[in-house]
Amino acid sequence: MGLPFWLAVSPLIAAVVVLALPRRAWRAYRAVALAGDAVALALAVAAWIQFGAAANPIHTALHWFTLPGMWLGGNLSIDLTFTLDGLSLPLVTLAALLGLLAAVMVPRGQPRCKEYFFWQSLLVAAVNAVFAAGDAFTFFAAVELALFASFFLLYLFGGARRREAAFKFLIYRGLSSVFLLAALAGILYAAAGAFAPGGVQPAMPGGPTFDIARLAAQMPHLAASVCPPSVRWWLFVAIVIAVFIEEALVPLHSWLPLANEQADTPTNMLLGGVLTKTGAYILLRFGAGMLPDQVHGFGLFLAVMGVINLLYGAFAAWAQKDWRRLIAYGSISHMGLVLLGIAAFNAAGLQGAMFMMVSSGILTALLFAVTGALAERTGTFAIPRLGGLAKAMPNLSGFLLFAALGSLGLPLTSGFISEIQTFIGGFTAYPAASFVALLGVILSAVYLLYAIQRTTFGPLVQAADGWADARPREWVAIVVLTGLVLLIGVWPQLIGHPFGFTVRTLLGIGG
Amino acid sequence: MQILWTPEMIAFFLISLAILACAVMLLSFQKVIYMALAIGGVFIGCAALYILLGAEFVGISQVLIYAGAITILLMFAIMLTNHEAVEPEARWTVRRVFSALGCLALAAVLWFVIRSVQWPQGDAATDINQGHPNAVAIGLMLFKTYTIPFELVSLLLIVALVGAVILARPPKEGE
Amino acid sequence: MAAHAWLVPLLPLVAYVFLLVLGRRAPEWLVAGVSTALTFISFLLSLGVFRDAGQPATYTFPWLHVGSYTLEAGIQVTRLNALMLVVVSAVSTLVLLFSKGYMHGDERFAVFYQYLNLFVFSMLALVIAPNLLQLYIFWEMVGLCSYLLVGFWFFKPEAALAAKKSFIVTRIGDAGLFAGIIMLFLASGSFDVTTVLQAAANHQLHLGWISNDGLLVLTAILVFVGAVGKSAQFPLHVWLPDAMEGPTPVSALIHAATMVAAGVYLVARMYPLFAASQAALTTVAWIGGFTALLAALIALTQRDIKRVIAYSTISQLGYMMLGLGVGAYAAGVFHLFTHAFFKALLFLAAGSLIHALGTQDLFEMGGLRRKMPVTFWTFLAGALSLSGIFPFAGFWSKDDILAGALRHGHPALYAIGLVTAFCTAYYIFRAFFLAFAGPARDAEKHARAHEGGWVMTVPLVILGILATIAGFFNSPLNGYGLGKFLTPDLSLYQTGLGGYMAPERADVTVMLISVLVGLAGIALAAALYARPAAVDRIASEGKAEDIGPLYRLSYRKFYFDEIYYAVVVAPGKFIAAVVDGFDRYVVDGLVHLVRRIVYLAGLCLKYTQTGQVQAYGTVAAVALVVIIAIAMIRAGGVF
Amino acid sequence: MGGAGAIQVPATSLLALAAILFCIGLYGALTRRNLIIVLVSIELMLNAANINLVTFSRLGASPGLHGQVFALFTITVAAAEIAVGLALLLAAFRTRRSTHVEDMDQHKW
Repeated sequence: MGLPFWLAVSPLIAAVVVLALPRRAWRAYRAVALAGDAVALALAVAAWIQFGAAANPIHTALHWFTLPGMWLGGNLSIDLTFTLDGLSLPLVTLAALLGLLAAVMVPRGQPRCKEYFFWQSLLVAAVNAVFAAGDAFTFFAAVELALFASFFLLYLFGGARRREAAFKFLIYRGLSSVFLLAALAGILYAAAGAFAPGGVQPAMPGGPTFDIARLAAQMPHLAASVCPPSVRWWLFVAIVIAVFIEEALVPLHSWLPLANEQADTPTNMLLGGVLTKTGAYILLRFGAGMLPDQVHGFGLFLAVMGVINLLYGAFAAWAQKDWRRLIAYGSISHMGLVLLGIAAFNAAGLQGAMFMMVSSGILTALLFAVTGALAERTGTFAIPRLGGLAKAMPNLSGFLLFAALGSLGLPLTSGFISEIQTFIGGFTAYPAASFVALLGVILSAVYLLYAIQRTTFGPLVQAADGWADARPREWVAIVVLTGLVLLIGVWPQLIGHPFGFTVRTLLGIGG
Repeated sequence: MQILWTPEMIAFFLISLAILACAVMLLSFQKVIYMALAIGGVFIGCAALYILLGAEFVGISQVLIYAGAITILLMFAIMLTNHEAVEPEARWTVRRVFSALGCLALAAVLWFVIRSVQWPQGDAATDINQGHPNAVAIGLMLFKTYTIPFELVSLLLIVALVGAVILARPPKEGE
Repeated sequence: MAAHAWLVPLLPLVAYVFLLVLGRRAPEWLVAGVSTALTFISFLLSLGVFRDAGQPATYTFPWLHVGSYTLEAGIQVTRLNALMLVVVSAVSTLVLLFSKGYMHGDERFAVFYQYLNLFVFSMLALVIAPNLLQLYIFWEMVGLCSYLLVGFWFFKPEAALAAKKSFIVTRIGDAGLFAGIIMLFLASGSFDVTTVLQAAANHQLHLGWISNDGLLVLTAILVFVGAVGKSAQFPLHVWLPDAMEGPTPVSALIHAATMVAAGVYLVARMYPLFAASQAALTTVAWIGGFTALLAALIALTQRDIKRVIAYSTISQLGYMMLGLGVGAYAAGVFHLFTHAFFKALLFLAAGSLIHALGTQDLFEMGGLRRKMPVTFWTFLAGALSLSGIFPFAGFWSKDDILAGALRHGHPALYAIGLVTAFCTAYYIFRAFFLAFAGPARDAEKHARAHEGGWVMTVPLVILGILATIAGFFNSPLNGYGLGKFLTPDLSLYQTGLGGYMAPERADVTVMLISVLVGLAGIALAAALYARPAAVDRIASEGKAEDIGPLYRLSYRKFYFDEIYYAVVVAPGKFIAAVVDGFDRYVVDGLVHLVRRIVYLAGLCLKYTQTGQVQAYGTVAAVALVVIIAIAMIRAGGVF
Repeated sequence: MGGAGAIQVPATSLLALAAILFCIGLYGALTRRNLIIVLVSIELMLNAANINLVTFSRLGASPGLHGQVFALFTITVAAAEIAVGLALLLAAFRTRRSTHVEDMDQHKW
């Protein structure tokens, strides 16, 4: 069992160990959770080295059981497969990193500490597995695990309306799982030739498979006599619906602002940072990777929806009075650009969308970390009740400004490099939509700077007794994320290298 | 259909008439205790039918278990509970109408099914008892082919016995 | 020397990092000393680069691969770039020195210098960017520095609002530039400026969804939109006056001499693109001319000294655009060059006044001639230069533009320019007389007034000298040397750009007219504000009594802020509120409706759970019968 | 004995009898109030099934003793059922003083 396997499993082991620890071993819970997350991160870094310049996908498979060959020309092997390729490597690293930082950010006096670290480690294991999964079965299992781990984090440890938020979250994402399952199973059948108009036609050499790499190699090239376009059409519709919910895209987004508003800071970092990126990942993996013709066919729809999301998110963010809701809508706005990039379906657009996923993940987590730290001192996330914080906490305010600037796409931050690639792609394929999307670029400055001006500038509105500037654990999280934003902004080739391979694979240019 | 009025046929008609009459009485009596008596009639009628069909062992078992044990058990149960109980006047509630219609429809459906099938006539050549007396043949089959189900059924009876005792036992003080 | 041009922006970056490491509590002398010294070395290096500037020299390395294309980063030295390097580093050095005195005692002194150094780095890097992407990156970076410095006194609500406004308004322009750059990239296959301009000049830009000529005009206009935002041209001029909430050295460096001039620089840098599309060039000229006049009219009545100079900056930037737009390329760049010096001078002099008096209101000044002689004389030099009086720097460059407008057949723009020139002379001398002439209107402040230390006066004097003599770089006296110097930049591109070059000979009549108009403006200002008899009238104006509707129109800046609020901001907020309401009540309302329907269904269906086993049995039996019956009917042959 | 030779009674009549008996039993089980009668009605349905089993053992497509054996099993199971059923009835009667089906409704909404 290789590296990707342990990458997903080490936080899981940590979760189990936390459960096995005696009561009231407060320090031990955190230590174990941190250790599990740190091992995962270390493995992710090791994977980068192994991935190297040659871009070898790292692959491990663990056979579980076999469905005997009753149909579709062979046995169906149910495996736990983990593969790190160009697309999953940066995302899994981001997930592992945010998992570690979320554990760091858990406040000292966290109530019900044991349960907390158990669910959190479970969530980290699940999101790691989501991005490391090498077959559709493992992927779906990981998505479900992530769903219920985050549900419990939300349900047990959220704000006053946490139950409502948790159930809304659960029902929405449960619904998306239904469509996802339908799509994944459908792809399995379609690739194996079960939907051939003239009866079953075994199409996969070696029998049906869940393996993503094999499906992606096979699925786009199946003849219409094996997999009719109407089947592809329905599969893609199911994927799109699943993606819209997972990624919180208008009009299926309303779980995200509420969940973000009610969840605590570490959970928000994971929720906003990685969990909402699952949707775009699905669209890239199963949409663009297996049904490229449909992405083309739906291109205009996706582009228009992207622009709508971009503007809708930005306008809604402008009207928000709570930082967490604002960040949530901002992330919706970012995801609109991701959609535009994928819709463009060219090198720049796809790579831009991937960059945007990573960048938005980091920046959202950073914004949550900073606003969470501020709220811990001021006691509120409400923008109208804040003001002049730069005087009392210059460092945190500076980081807040930085995060906002990154989020609005200032050059030399990761946000910019994502934006420009997306727009290069967008202007090639959908110039009109891209022109409208420019309005979003302006609006992002409006809502973020408006909130910044109200929060950190101006006269101080509250008494600032005993407010310490950032504490060590906050420093760690904030500085690491800030550094990453700058690193990607200044040296984009870092993640552009692995992404580039996947982009070329998706577009079928070279190896 | 041409009906041949053989003695067997006449016996069958008489028996079925008795069974159905008892069954209808069962449902139309008001007092519970009479109903128990009517069911005894049904059981005995069925036993006669089995014997007519050449299943002597089953017929005898039916008399022993149903007409004997079960009917008496029912009597006891009635006596131990509310033995004065009368079934109240039947009111034609919606549910009752639906039940009646459903049962009638079921009978109709079953009738149509039964009628539409070409049933095989009894095959004169085969002897289902393989030359043995019926009881011997059944015994052989039970202990050869159906050994394990047979044992399982005995287990079931034990469990039912113990269970019935525990359930029916009055609770001790303080339990 | 060109190969070492990368050192020029690097030194301020070194200073920035050094100050960052030193922290907030570093001693003032060290902070200011290191910054000034390193920037001064940069200035010397730029002089070297300028001396050796010849054919464009480019040095790059790969930055990011996008598909099959590689983005590069690096530097490029052209003649225009070299000139800009000199201007920016020169003004920066002086402003950094001046700030030592002006910001003395501020608790975030070190932070101020950090920001300034970051700005100088970004501005220098912007100037020598070899490709449009890098140019855009630093274009945004200078915008960021401007935001930080305008909001430097963030605890003042006006400063916080002004910072936000400046960033957002310029961002509108930046979005245009962003689109323009991307379309140029897609059309030419490269971000590289030289490649793009060659393609544009040869009419080889091509995109699938637009005609080639349309593309030229569209991209040129989009690039110009960026310039409009940065250079505060109509209709995006509203941010610059508000940006005066920042410390005055910032206004001098960023909002007068360098950053706002970046828009003009951009148009000059991309000149072959504009030249290839006449419509775009005409747009540039008219926007410039209109802005020049509009801003001058607003400046006539302002009472805040920094706002007068700020509107003057907008107006002069309009002049530069006008010059570039009518085809007087060299004149436009030349005006940028001279303007950097005399406008920085005016701002620093104003800063000196503000520092001495603690007020920006002209009507609280007066009679400072004796108290602050250095400021008085240097301000005078700057004002004369701005008014275009022979032989000050502004005369040569402004005259060059006006002559260019006539020469290239734009008499209407020439007339606008003349009117603007008259207004310019009037408002700057109005400010001058209000500040220095007459009696002191605020005795207490007047008593406290004093000249700043050498760190403040030396930059003033140096800039004063430059504002006086800088015009000779491109005068008939040296055969329009600057124009000749810049010409090879454009000759690379094979279009009829020769006509945009320097004139062959001077037009004395035009010069005479300009000077006379300028003098007339000064005379009017003197008549209204310098005569002893005007004291009462000034007092009543100072109390804002009996001002006519035209005066009010000018004083309220033609109500642009109010109009924009009503037309852009308020609808934006309204849409935001509508979207938010839509989200809360319609989207979420639908979700809740679905929830309620399901809940209601449950509420109704629960009554079927009577607990009566026979009822369940009935339903099951009936359903079973129905199912069997259906199965029978489908099978057929039963009934 | 009667194991061999043709039987003159047509299968149709026997099956029809069983069907009618089953329907009567079902009707009783669905409508009678007294739990004992409900149990009795269920026995009626079991008997109807038994008639079928025995009939098919003689008149089915492949005659054999299997039907009779199954009838025996059914009788045994029915005996067990009635025993447990009546025990439950007694227990229920002790707590509720009633043997009416309508009163057993603690699973109402």
